[in-house]
Amino acid sequence: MTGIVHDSVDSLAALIPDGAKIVVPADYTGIAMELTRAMVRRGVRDLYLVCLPVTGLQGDILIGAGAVKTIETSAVTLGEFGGAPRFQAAIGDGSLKIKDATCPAIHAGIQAGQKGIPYMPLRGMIGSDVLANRDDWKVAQNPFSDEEDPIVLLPAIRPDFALIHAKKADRHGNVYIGIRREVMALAGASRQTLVTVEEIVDGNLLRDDETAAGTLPALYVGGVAEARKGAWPLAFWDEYPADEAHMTSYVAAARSAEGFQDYLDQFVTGDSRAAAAE
Amino acid sequence: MTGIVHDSVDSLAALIPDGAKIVVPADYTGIAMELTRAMVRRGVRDLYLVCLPVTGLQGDILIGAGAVKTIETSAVTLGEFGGAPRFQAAIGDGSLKIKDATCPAIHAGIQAGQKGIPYMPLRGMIGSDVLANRDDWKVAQNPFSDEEDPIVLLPAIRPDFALIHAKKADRHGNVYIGIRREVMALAGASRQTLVTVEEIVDGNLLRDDETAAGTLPALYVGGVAEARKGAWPLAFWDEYPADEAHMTSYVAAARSAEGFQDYLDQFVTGDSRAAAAE
Amino acid sequence: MSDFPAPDEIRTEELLIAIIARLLEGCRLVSSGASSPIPGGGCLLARHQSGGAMHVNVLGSRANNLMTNGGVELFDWAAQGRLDAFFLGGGQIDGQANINLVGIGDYPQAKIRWPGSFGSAYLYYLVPRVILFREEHTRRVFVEKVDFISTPGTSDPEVYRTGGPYAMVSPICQMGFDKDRRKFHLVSVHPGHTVEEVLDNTGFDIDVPEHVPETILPDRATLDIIRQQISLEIAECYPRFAAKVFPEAMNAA
Amino acid sequence: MSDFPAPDEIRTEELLIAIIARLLEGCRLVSSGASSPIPGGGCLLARHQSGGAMHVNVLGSRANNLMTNGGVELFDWAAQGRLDAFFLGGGQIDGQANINLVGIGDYPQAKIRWPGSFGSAYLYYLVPRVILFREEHTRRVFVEKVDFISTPGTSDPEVYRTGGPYAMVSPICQMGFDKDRRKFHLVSVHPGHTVEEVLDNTGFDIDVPEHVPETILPDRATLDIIRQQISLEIAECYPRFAAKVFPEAMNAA
Repeated sequence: MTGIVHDSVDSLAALIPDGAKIVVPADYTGIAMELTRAMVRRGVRDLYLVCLPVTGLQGDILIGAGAVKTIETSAVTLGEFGGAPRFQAAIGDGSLKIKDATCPAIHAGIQAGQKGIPYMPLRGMIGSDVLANRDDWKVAQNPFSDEEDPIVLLPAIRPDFALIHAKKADRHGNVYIGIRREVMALAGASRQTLVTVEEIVDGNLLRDDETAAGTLPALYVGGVAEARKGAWPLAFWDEYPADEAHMTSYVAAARSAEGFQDYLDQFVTGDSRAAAAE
Repeated sequence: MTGIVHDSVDSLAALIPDGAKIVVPADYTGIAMELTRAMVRRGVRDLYLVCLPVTGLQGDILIGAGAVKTIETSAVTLGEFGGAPRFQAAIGDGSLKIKDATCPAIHAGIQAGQKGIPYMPLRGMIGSDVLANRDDWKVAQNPFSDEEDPIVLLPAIRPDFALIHAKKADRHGNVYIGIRREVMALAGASRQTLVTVEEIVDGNLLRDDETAAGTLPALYVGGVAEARKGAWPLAFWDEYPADEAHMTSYVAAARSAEGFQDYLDQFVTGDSRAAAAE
Repeated sequence: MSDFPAPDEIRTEELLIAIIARLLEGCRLVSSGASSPIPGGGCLLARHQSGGAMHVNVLGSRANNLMTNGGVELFDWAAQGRLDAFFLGGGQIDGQANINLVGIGDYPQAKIRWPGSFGSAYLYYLVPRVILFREEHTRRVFVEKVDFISTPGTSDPEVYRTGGPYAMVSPICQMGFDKDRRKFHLVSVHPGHTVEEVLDNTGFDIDVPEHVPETILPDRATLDIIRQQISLEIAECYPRFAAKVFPEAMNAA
Repeated sequence: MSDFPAPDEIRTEELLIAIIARLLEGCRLVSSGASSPIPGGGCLLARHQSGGAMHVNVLGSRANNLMTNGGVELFDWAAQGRLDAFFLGGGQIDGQANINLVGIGDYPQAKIRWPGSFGSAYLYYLVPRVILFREEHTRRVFVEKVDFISTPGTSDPEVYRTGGPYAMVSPICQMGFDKDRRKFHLVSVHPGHTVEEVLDNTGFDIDVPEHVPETILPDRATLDIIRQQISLEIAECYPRFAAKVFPEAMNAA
């Protein structure tokens, strides 16, 4: 009704300008892989990529495609499939600026964004090289303590876009996120949330008692598009498992820049993706 | 299996020592009224009562019964039934110490407790008499701003007990809270959560996909007891409405100390309660 | 051409709903507060008039609830800059738009103690269009100076403040507020009421323009929407209010 | 009297699960981390041995998930003082129990870049029993000094720290850590391994008591529980691991 439902994932990707600050969740939350491929197809550049709190294939592909200028994350890993090859290469040649963090620090920065406060204090980190390399973080005395009590202050993270994949959305733009509560923080902190879903459904998810509690209200959502198997080749909730053969072949291909380019040609800009996902 | 399920609400009330810091939610979350009456029966004293973010009949009865030394709240009201008579009387005669707050400040204090951080910054409040009367709150410069930018710092609230009424719990102590997400903050901030429920059920709420997302895990829970119509005479979720006739008679009775004592004799220490709730 | 009903065909509550809806025009997200049937009705009417583009949260409603993250979410919206409008009342409101929800007399042992400040000491700072709304327009409410500032109408420039008083709506008039001059001005007087009545019942000094227009009534199509549709939506949360104000619609439903 | 199996009847993974369960005794809430089948198994065994009194969260598990408030809840437990034990590994661990999960060489352009610090720079400060666990015991892992401190083993007294290294478990030995002396000490050597082997494969100086006991094996009853019950619980999250270590149980199931 308000143009919130897009006809294609590429149309959703077109909303993201070069230089945007985006935030993506960890794999268990639901990764918008088809949207990621659409972003590579459109050639997005200079992204500031925040990971809540880590990333995997999604970050590796964006980095390999040259879309990312800066990454803020607690880890980049393909999990049981090993290290993230394009990430490692980009770190090695200095082409990627990294802001190493620790998981709860990114959560706290995002929660500060969600609460509209300029920063949040957090325990830990003092004496680590993680803190030593973050000139955007501060250490200050806890004003409620009479004794010496330094604590880290983390500035709010307020991305332009949060990108997620979810199970379903209605035509109003309400999105079913189920138990993945971290999406509320992501969406609250971000100017708008772009969502791909397995299915667009009739009705209103907020008015159904069974779905309301697990629904991200449309007021946070900048656009939705249907993308069946939109998290492929990653696992998505209990809906489908990771495509292990594809992941293994990705890791092999992405070991070299050329292999990675072939991968993009085949599965991102080419038309093998749809067939492979079936 | 771990003795988490109590046989009676009075046994649950016995866990709360004099002088405890307790937190209770607003009426829409689910109020443990039968537990409140059991606390009055046991004669609990000197409570520090935190309300997230407001209270009504529950606070008024505890105050009238002389159980509360200090209240920290954003409001005390019986809603459509009018002002809270024992609260107003206790303010008037100076027998109750009040820490007036504003709703999001109590939420922020509780969230700071939940996050285990010593304080949380929050916008607003500067220039209000709410802030002027809180010597436990501070105002400090936002360290991330180059310009003058004062912001309020709210100390974490870490109650000994959170008290709630919920729909059901299993024998492991897992509690179904549905859409009432503020319970997670209450429980996280508090040392333990004491819960009355309409029903103790078989099985494990955390292992059932339909209930898991709306479940407070037992790890937060210090004790559970069954109390059918345990929120009476207040409304409870969509389960039952407020007992309007009873509320009206309460307001009339509680206008005087004597009338309030008669009310206690009849509905709290006496045995008219069970009959009235039917 | 719109068809307008005669003033005596319109109930005050209907007029107030229509005025509030007008004040919400262009908002993306609005919410009414607790125990607020008229602001709630105004929000619902505004959504209707927006063709559904406006997101409306009616506190206490099941059908019009947009909060799925607990009671704190409304406040988070405000600080995120997402909440465009909200409503505040007050036991006392003064000429600088300060609001008192706490009590009369010395704090804390007030002579008369009201419930408390609720979210006012926060939302007033962060919501761009705060609409002050009272159904009682008397010198008891509209005082020279409040006894307790639950939340101030204006702030010094160094205080972070993206919100504040946008309008004041009562059963007899509508006012605006100039935050630089820290002063209310009369915008319009509702049909059947006069400037003199406003001044007699307002305990603080306000700016009155040479010509004070009469408040524009809702046209007949709007009135029909209020009576036939908004009435039913209000009734979900506020059945007593709906039965009193919209007996025809409630009987028909 | 307990009946003990012979050392060669026990697989290393089974021994490590049993050691970890022993280290968790008396905890109220414990959690394993990502990609951690052995710590996860240790938690599940410890719960069994507690008679169900222990709350166990296995990250990535559906059946043993205690988190209903999103990915942040684990970290909130730690800061609340609720989480009694957790596990950390590291590409490098040094003699002061500093952990490096970031890489080898100069930061940020590491020669070898690992995934990153995950939650280590926080949980290590707040969880009383952090169990350091590595399946590789070599001088490549156990270095004199880490190239990057993802999280330090000890802190100065003014730093808020309720947690830290409690034990180190590897396939050849178990160590303890003295936070005042900032130094590891050998607790026991697993059957089939020697003190000399430990020293040869550890790149930092450790305290070695005059008599180093052999690690106590799980008794036969415990081993049966691991093989018949814990194996199946592990398999939910870690089917490949379970198939490799517990082929009999997996084939029977």
